Amino acid sequence: MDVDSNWATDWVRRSADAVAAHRADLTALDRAIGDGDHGENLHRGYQAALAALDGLPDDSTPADALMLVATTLISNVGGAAGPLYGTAFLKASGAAQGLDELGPADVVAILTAARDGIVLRGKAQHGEKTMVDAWTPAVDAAAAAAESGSDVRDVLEAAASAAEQGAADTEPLVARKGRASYLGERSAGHRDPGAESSALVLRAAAEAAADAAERRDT
Amino acid sequence: MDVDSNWATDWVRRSADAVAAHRADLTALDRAIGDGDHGENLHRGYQAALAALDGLPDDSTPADALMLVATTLISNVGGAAGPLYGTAFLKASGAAQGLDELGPADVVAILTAARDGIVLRGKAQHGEKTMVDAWTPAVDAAAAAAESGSDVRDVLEAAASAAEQGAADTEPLVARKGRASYLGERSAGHRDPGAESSALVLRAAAEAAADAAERRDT
Amino acid sequence: MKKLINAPEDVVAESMAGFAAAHADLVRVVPEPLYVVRRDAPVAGKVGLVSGGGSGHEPLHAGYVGFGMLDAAVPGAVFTSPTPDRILAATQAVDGGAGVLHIVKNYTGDVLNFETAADLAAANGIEVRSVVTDDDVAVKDSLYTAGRRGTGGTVLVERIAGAAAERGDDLAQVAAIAEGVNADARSMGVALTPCIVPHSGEPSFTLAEDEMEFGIGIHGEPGRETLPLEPADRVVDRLLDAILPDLPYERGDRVLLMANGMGGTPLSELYIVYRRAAERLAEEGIEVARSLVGDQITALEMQGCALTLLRLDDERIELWDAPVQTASLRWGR
Amino acid sequence: MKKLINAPEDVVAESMAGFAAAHADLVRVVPEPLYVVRRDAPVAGKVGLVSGGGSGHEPLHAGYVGFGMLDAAVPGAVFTSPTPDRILAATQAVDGGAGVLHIVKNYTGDVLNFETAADLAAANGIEVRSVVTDDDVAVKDSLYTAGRRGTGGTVLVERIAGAAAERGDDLAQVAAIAEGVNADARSMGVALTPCIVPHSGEPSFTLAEDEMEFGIGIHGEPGRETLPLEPADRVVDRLLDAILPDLPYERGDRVLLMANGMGGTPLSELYIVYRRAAERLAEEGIEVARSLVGDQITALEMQGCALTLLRLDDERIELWDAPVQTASLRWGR
Ligand SMILES: Nc1ncnc2c1ncn2[C@@H]1O[C@H](COP(=O)(O)OP(=O)(O)O)[C@@H](O)[C@H]1O
Ligand SMILES: Nc1ncnc2c1ncn2[C@@H]1O[C@H](COP(=O)(O)OP(=O)(O)O)[C@@H](O)[C@H]1O
Ligand SMILES: [Mg+2]
Ligand SMILES: [Mg+2]
Ligand SMILES: [Mg+2]
Ligand SMILES: [Mg+2]
Repeated sequence: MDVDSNWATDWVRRSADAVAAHRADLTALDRAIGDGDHGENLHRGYQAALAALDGLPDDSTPADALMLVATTLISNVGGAAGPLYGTAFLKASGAAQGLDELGPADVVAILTAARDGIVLRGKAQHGEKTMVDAWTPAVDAAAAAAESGSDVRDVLEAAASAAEQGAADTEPLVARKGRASYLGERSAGHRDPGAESSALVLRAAAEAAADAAERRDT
Repeated sequence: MDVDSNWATDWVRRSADAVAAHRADLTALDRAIGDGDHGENLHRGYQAALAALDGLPDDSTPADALMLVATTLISNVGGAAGPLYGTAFLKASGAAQGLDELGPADVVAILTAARDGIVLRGKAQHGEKTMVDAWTPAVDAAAAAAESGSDVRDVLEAAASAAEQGAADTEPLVARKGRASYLGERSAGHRDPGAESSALVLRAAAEAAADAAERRDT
Repeated sequence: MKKLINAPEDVVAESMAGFAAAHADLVRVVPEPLYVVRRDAPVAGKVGLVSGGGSGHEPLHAGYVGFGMLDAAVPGAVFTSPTPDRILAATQAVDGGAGVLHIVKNYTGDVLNFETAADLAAANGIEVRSVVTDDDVAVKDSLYTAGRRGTGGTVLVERIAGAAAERGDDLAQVAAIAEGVNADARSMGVALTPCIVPHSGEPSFTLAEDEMEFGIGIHGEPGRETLPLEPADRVVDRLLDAILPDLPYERGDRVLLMANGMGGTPLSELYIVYRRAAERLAEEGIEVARSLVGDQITALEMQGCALTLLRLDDERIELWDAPVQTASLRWGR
Repeated sequence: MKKLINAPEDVVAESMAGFAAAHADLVRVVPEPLYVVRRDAPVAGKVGLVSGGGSGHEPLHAGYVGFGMLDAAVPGAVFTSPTPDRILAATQAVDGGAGVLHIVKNYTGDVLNFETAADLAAANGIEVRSVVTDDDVAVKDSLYTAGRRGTGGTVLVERIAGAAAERGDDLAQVAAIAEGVNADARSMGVALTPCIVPHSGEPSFTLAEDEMEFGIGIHGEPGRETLPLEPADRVVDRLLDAILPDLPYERGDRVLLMANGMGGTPLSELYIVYRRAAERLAEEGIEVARSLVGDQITALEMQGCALTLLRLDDERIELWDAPVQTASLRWGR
């Protein structure tokens, strides 16, 4: 089974819910090694995205939905996360251009484009304790799953699990990008807030796909 | 037995010691209903007075010593207490003018002049929760003792005890003068710092007289 | 107690030494007896303005020494009025032959020490007039108290009387203008946290996380009452409810609105306070013709704010707008 | 959390509304998308200067909008860089045909959002140059970090580049002057207490009564290390030990010395800090030719201070002294 623009909008809604539910946790992570606003920033952005979804025409494509998320996050999140998430969805939208249904390879392309967008903007490599550390394992796991013949649901499930693991793996790392890098060695021992929020967002993508699959099965 | 200028200088030294020993207590009292500086203010003044004593010529009279205390307190204490204590000693010095030895009536005159000086400057009546509430009972008790034939030592002992009682009696009062008056009813339940320091200073006077008597007796 | 100080007893002297070094173009600081005078004092033929009081209220008063405002400031120990010898020395240093105005905040200590200094100055042949500021409406009934305290209105008196002296008014005129400003100014303050006097090391009062101290002065004294902490707009309305009926300020009045920080409150919060105050005055039909937002008269690191209103007329506006050049208030030159 | 605010989400908008009301003679505040411009913007033929960043650092940046300094300031949420749409709108509002300089503090968020805005402005036909300030020596090795942070030096860049724009320099010249000031400025800060972001409600770090956080930034981030609290003079020496060798500042140099408060520290303590810093520079044979003491770039109600040094030459002194008229820095008019 493939996914369509319903999946894309459901992804946004579930992301908004997950960020709202973990707003305080994300901010607490950011307080430890940053400036204590990550949960608030992302929450503000996703609430705006939720509101913007109402204006999305019924015949929109997944690319349209992703573009709307991109521009809404860019002009509502601010901070480092705003342009990074914004660029991620901008590039993801580009990768989805012209498609109404997205298969496993399309989803991998979307995730890859998103990750590449983050790297393009933020210049962080894997292992520098940023959101890239969630996205890169997610992209790799998604690609492997697609390669081995999984469907979209399992591809996104693999991506979400890998992102969660990637976020957890940031804990011992010393940050080299973003605000946490100012702490040097003192940044070790804390999870990166952007990696954690990325895992939430990718889990939301997997859940949206699982739900779409179930709805289609019944 | 009468007292002389040794008593006057010993009074200053003992006052300085007593204020130093109770500096923090006086400040704590002032923190409760004032601005938390009374102990510090008086300590600064009495330390300066101690230093000034070194420059006092050997042939000085009690009036000279009291005048030195007055000017030193005026130019070192500041706040409300500085001019009030300063005027007290200025007037006390005036009352001692021309005397080398002070008898019971002289001591009463000195205490009365001091109290009147405080009232002249501060315009506080008895019962308004100020240092006057220590000085007025002290003056009354000293006058009664002198009247009944007590010697200087007992006159000052009576003054000191009455001042201590007067300071304690300020506790339930509502302040109507000085900084504590801003608190209105909330000033009740706390002892007035200036009354407390006045009791210390008058106790020092009594101890100086007792010591002079003992030295003379042996 | 967390402070950027060395020994508590050196706080005032070292702070003034730093002030002298930073503002050598504006002032001279005489260390013994300690006072601050404008660089070109005495200004011949000009009425000299001297103010002073306990330290801990910075920028008041040293920050207002300079062209168009004070000629000298006399700092005492923290929260302790200065002694008469210092006040006398400052008075002598600024006497340009036209007499000296003492601007004294109404606290027993300030009043008594300035009184003594004025007597001594008179004995030295200097004509001195005194204006005692008492703009704080938190102190209710002066029959049963030492009278209202001098707070934010003092800054406005110093500025407007300073401008009058600068334009050449004589002592009686400058004193009358100062009296008039004091008479038409009212203030009220609130604290969210206490402050700590350096040599004491203990907070001046205690407040729970959800409490504020309402009707405070500037010496960390406890205030009129302890109330539950409320949103800023409500706090501002409470302050204005106390201030407005007191003069009263009425529909059609023009005023200067000052939102003063107590030392530890961010400027952004003062603008939130100012916003509601201006909005409320508009609702009341009172025109805010001039304003001042920031830390002017503080209580060390206390968090909180005070509002001051001054009724304006054309002359006061002209004097307010006239050039002033001090460390903390400067325009027109 | 004790703050004079209403709802946390309204802090920035209400504070800016108050700022607009208090300084209507100097600025206009556009509420949506939120930015502040000088009253007479755009000034035809003058290079426009735009800065911005997270709120919570007041008076930076809005307090520096006006003649001789910034043409616009773009406030983000508290400690959060503003979004590109706001920056773009401000850039368009100040473009007087001579191009616009973006002054950006080096934080990933600020850099990325300003970059996007500059791209959008260029697409709209506005010539934009950017200078990224990074004067904070607390961040050690930029190979392993996001690079040094922009802190106090930013204020000096805004003032001196602002004066250059006002005298008619073209965009390349103004940008070069701004780059030069940034290159010759170094800062270092220390905190005695954390600050609390309104929507978070929790202190940004914890410190014992006898500890200080050394090498802090301006966002309540923990600093380089936690050290035992020391007397002010020792703290100042530590700050200068980090700053002086970094450029290095050398015997015979003329400098501007800025003692900046972090928001919750009394002005009197800043002068104590300034005093030792000036004394130490004299010991090192470095001449303090200009100075600035007070809260310029803050972290809400944080207690602490930062020192900034800028190497001066005749041109920079001339530009520094030129007239400036903003809410928080004003002289010469
Ligand atoms: N250069 C970068 N590349 C990728 N991610 C980054 C980079 N810099 C910061 N981040 C991510 O941004 C997160 C912080 O976002 P946020 O707190 O919203 O912004 P800010 O740091 O401006 O306050 C970090 O946890 C990190 O994952
Ligand atoms: N008008 C007055 N008459 C007599 N004593 C007064 C008067 N005002 C204040 N005092 C005394 O001064 C004391 C406070 O002194 P101090 O704390 O040194 O000065 P300040 O109030 O200026 O800080 C009060 O406790 C009170 O006893
Ligand atoms: Mg953050
Ligand atoms: Mg006191
Ligand atoms: Mg006092
Ligand atoms: Mg941030």
